[in-house]
Amino acid sequence: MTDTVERASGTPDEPMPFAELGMKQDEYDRVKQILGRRPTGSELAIYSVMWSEHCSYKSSKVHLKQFATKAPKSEALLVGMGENAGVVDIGDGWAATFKIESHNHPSYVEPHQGAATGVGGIVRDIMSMGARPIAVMDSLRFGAADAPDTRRVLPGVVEGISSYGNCLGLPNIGGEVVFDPCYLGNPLVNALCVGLLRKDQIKLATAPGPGNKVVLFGASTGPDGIGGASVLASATFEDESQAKRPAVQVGDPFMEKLLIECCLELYAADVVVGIQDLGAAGVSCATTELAAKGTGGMRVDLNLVPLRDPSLRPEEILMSESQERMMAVVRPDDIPAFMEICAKWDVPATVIGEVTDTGRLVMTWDGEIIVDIPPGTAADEGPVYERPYHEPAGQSALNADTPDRLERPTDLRETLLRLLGSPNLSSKEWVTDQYDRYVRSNTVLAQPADAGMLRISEAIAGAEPTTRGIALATDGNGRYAKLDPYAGAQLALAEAYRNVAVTGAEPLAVTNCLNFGSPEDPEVMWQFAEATRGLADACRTLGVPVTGGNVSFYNQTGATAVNPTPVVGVLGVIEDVAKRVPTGFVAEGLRVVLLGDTREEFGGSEWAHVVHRHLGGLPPQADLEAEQALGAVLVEAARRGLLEGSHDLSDGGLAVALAESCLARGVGAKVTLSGDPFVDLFSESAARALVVVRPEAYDEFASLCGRHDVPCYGLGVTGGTSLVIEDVFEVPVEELRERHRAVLPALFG
Amino acid sequence: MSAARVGVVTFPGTLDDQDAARAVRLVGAEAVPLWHADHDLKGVDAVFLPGGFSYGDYLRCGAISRFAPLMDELIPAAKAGLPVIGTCNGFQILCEAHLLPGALTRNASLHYVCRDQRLRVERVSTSWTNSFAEGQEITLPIKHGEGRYVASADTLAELEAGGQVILRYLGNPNGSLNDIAGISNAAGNVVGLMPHPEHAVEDLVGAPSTDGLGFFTSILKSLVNA
Amino acid sequence: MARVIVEVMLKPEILDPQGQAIARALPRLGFSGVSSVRQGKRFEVELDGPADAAALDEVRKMAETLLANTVIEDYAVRVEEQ
Amino acid sequence: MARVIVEVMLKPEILDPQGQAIARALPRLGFSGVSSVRQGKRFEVELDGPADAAALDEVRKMAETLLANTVIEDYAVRVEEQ
Ligand SMILES: Nc1ncnc2c1ncn2[C@@H]1O[C@H](COP(=O)(O)OP(=O)(O)O)[C@@H](O)[C@H]1O
Ligand SMILES: [Mg+2]
Repeated sequence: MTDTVERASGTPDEPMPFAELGMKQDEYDRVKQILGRRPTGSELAIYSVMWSEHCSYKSSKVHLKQFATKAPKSEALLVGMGENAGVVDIGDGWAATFKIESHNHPSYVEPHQGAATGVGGIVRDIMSMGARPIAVMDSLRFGAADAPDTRRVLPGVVEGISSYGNCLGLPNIGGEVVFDPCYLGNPLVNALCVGLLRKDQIKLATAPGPGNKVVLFGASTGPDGIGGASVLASATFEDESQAKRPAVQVGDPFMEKLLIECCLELYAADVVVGIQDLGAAGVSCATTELAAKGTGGMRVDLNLVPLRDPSLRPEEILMSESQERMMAVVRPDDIPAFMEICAKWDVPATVIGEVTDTGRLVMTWDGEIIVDIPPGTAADEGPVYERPYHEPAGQSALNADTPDRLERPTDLRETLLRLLGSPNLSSKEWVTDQYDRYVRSNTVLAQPADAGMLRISEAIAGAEPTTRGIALATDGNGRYAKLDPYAGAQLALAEAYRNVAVTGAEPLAVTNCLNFGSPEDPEVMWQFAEATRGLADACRTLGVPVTGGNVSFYNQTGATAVNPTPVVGVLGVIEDVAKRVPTGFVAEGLRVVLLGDTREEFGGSEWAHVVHRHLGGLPPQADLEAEQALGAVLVEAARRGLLEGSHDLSDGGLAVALAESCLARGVGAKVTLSGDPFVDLFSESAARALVVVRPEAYDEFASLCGRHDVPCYGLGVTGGTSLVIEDVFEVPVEELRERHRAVLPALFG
Repeated sequence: MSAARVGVVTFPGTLDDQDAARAVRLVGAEAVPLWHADHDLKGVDAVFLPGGFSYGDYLRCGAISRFAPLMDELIPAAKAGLPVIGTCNGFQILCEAHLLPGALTRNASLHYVCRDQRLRVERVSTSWTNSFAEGQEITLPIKHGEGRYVASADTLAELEAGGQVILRYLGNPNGSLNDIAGISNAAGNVVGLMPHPEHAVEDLVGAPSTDGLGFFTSILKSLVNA
Repeated sequence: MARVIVEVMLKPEILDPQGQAIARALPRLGFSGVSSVRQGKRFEVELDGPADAAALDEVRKMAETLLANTVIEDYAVRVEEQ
Repeated sequence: MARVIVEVMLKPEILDPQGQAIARALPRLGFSGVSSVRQGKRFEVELDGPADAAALDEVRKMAETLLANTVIEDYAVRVEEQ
């Protein structure tokens, strides 16, 4: 029997399985209070998903607010947080939209499909802003590289990202692969997508205009990811046992590719009033959010939703997370044109309802009303928690256990080779070779560059020519954040900012994916509060606003949370892509210059991790003023054509940066150190970069550095086939390459 | 004389069509978009079947695309001498359509592979390779999961004897028989290759090489001489 | 020497995009009368010895751990009638 | 309504890297006694009507032209015993 509004009004005391759906008693009571009666099964389905942590951000909201309240003034920000993705002005009438999102848990259950649908989801977010998706990135964290389960998870995740992203025709222009035992039972799979649009073409998730039609288009709706809804459909209202409901969603990248082209043609034809992608919470989310932001009302006939499995109940349709679906609001007169474009692309489309001005979201099933709610109460007025937090019990002991007690190496050559041959610092070609980085022919920089870069002049056919390009980098260091989440989040931002700047692009805006354990654990909540505070403060100092992002809680195995892992993505703009700075030592006879100061900073370092399995002390200092000055020098120098190549310093310090710079084109270098060689080579002080300049440009470059107070040290000169550290060691580039390359193939085949 | 008109085909799931069209324009020819569902070659002088995942590469790469209405026009035209090139998915479609012999199967490594690949041009007497020198070594990107060329022993022998192997891998990335990266039909007007010349035509973007330009200048040359 | 066949299909509730794409293409190719297509895998496993109960048990374990991804796939094992 | 099965396997002379990779992995996973594995495809084709001779003919044509690439693959068509 269907649980109608009428029936609900007549059976106020009927017990509802709200707890099974993850809802607390007081949350359920609030629903009753809003409705003035008990909710129907379908209404409960809607509220339970919309008020879930994932959709409502109920534990994180109070902290995320800082991104807005502390946001630096930025004229570039066209659409800020709260929409599907932020939009920034990148000049010449162009805008970019970008966002990073997690798909951690699904990727553990079924690595291939979990990661694939993660890419699919973030791409639809970008599409829903009115943009053409133009590239993806992936930021990945796994358990120890040699752990048996990593051998299951990593190849599947990479294959999933590869098969889905490649099939969409989106170049993969960067990312990260990090190993740490803390992620063994809970890998992190964060996918980023960036899209491009004309400034005046932004689309929003809104449903204005009573009488406008609501169109569901794309894949049909199946029983995907509705374990929870089955509780409702079977346990309570259905006696006969339901067919099995899978927890795993399977993606159809081909359908998504058709959706992309279809949407772009719909936008070009101007037949879309509002649009929303269907992600988590599917139809529930799309209808409540569209209605809430529009004229406030919508009527939907759920029987009209095209189903892959005809046995689905309305509660399940509402909660289904079937992929590759979009919902649009369309003027009645435009419906024929809309349908014709969908047909051209073989994309099924169905009118399932219309916009009203009643202030109510009303849904029917078999002619009876099963949902009648004020949509804003589900979409925007979810519960908000001020979760208690306190510093973890072991935090001060952890900080007191500094790397000072660790034995320093005597053989620095071997130390370098050991680091380069460790999974975290090894070549990621085994991964990136599986990603198409060339498709669409706009890729200016991709692996192994510090940031991915795209030209935008030709990203959209027929657009006005411009010399502009965008650069993107993602970074995050869970070890740093574990030692000090405030500084750790700032260091993640600083690294991404620096990675963008070393290519010559000016950092402009920030997206972030905050991967943490359970918010109900006060110690985790402290990490979260510290990290968001750190990130918001750093964004203000660096003058780059957060435009959007994603929070992923409950990343833990049993009671043990993963290292707090804020992953930060930075988008930058370069006025002339032809002036991009390539990575590393690009030619012989260039001066090798180190920018920034080196302190003795080994807390959370790659050296401590690889050689001593040690994590303690404090992370490197996050000196944001120095970071900003460094960025300014790099961007200005690139603009003036002073830089031939560059590379930022991060994990593994100067030694690893030198080695990677040699590996870029197989060009060696001879450098001289001035301080303690071990500290000079392996300390991980932030706000540093390596550049190579023509000898005749050195003076001009040095005076530019002087003007910005950026310390600048001539280390030596490029050339030869070895990396020579005078009076310390010498190692052939080929030997570096063998060590660097051999690691992942040996582990993963 | 008006510019040569090179048709660039788009199937559902085609990805490199814009890249191919850009490369065509770069050498001064006109790129004419051709739509899979039309029975219309729009009177073009030559046809480029670009790479991608037409129909998601579901079933087999190229298997569904070759039944497109446009292919009903293209197949007889190619047999009658129209210059046609297929790269990657386009090559797969040409094999499925039996315009070229053999088939492309899963890479021996079982992984998709995207990298800059060294190649040797083996035959220059085709519509699409006449700008190269025989034996010339070039770099083009490859990006495919199913690029391992296979054919029966007889077919292989015929290809080799007839000089129909136009491009060979130097360092075989996928297990292709005889290191074959590209072939032509006996007449030399239909060419298929796994590498992507359209991603190697500009210094700023794509592979670190502009060796792909040769394929586009070749077709212009053969159209002018035709 | 015996041959055992392992058939692996996506569970019925799991989306099969390949099968769907084929089914959608069929009418255009002039084939009617097909209501749906599902695509799966088929393995021919050649045994050194006979396909006795113990060997079949082994193959079943193999299917469970390696040939099928039981999160999304079902499998069936049968001896090929020679 | 009937279900017809189409089985598609690479011709024996064509290298099957997927099957080989599986066969190579088996000993490592503790499975012995398998001399070779070949991987192919299996299609379940649901017909609107019965699987009579005419319908089977259609499916065979479908297999020949679409489901299998006969340059490298063999196929077999059979009605599923319900
Ligand atoms: N998962 C991934 N996806 C795409 N690109 C990646 C991925 N992991 C690493 N890369 C790319 O490989 C290159 C080297 O990565 P990494 O060693 O992490 O760089 P760095 O040491 O400069 O941070 C970079 O260009 C990076 O963007
Ligand atoms: Mg870097």
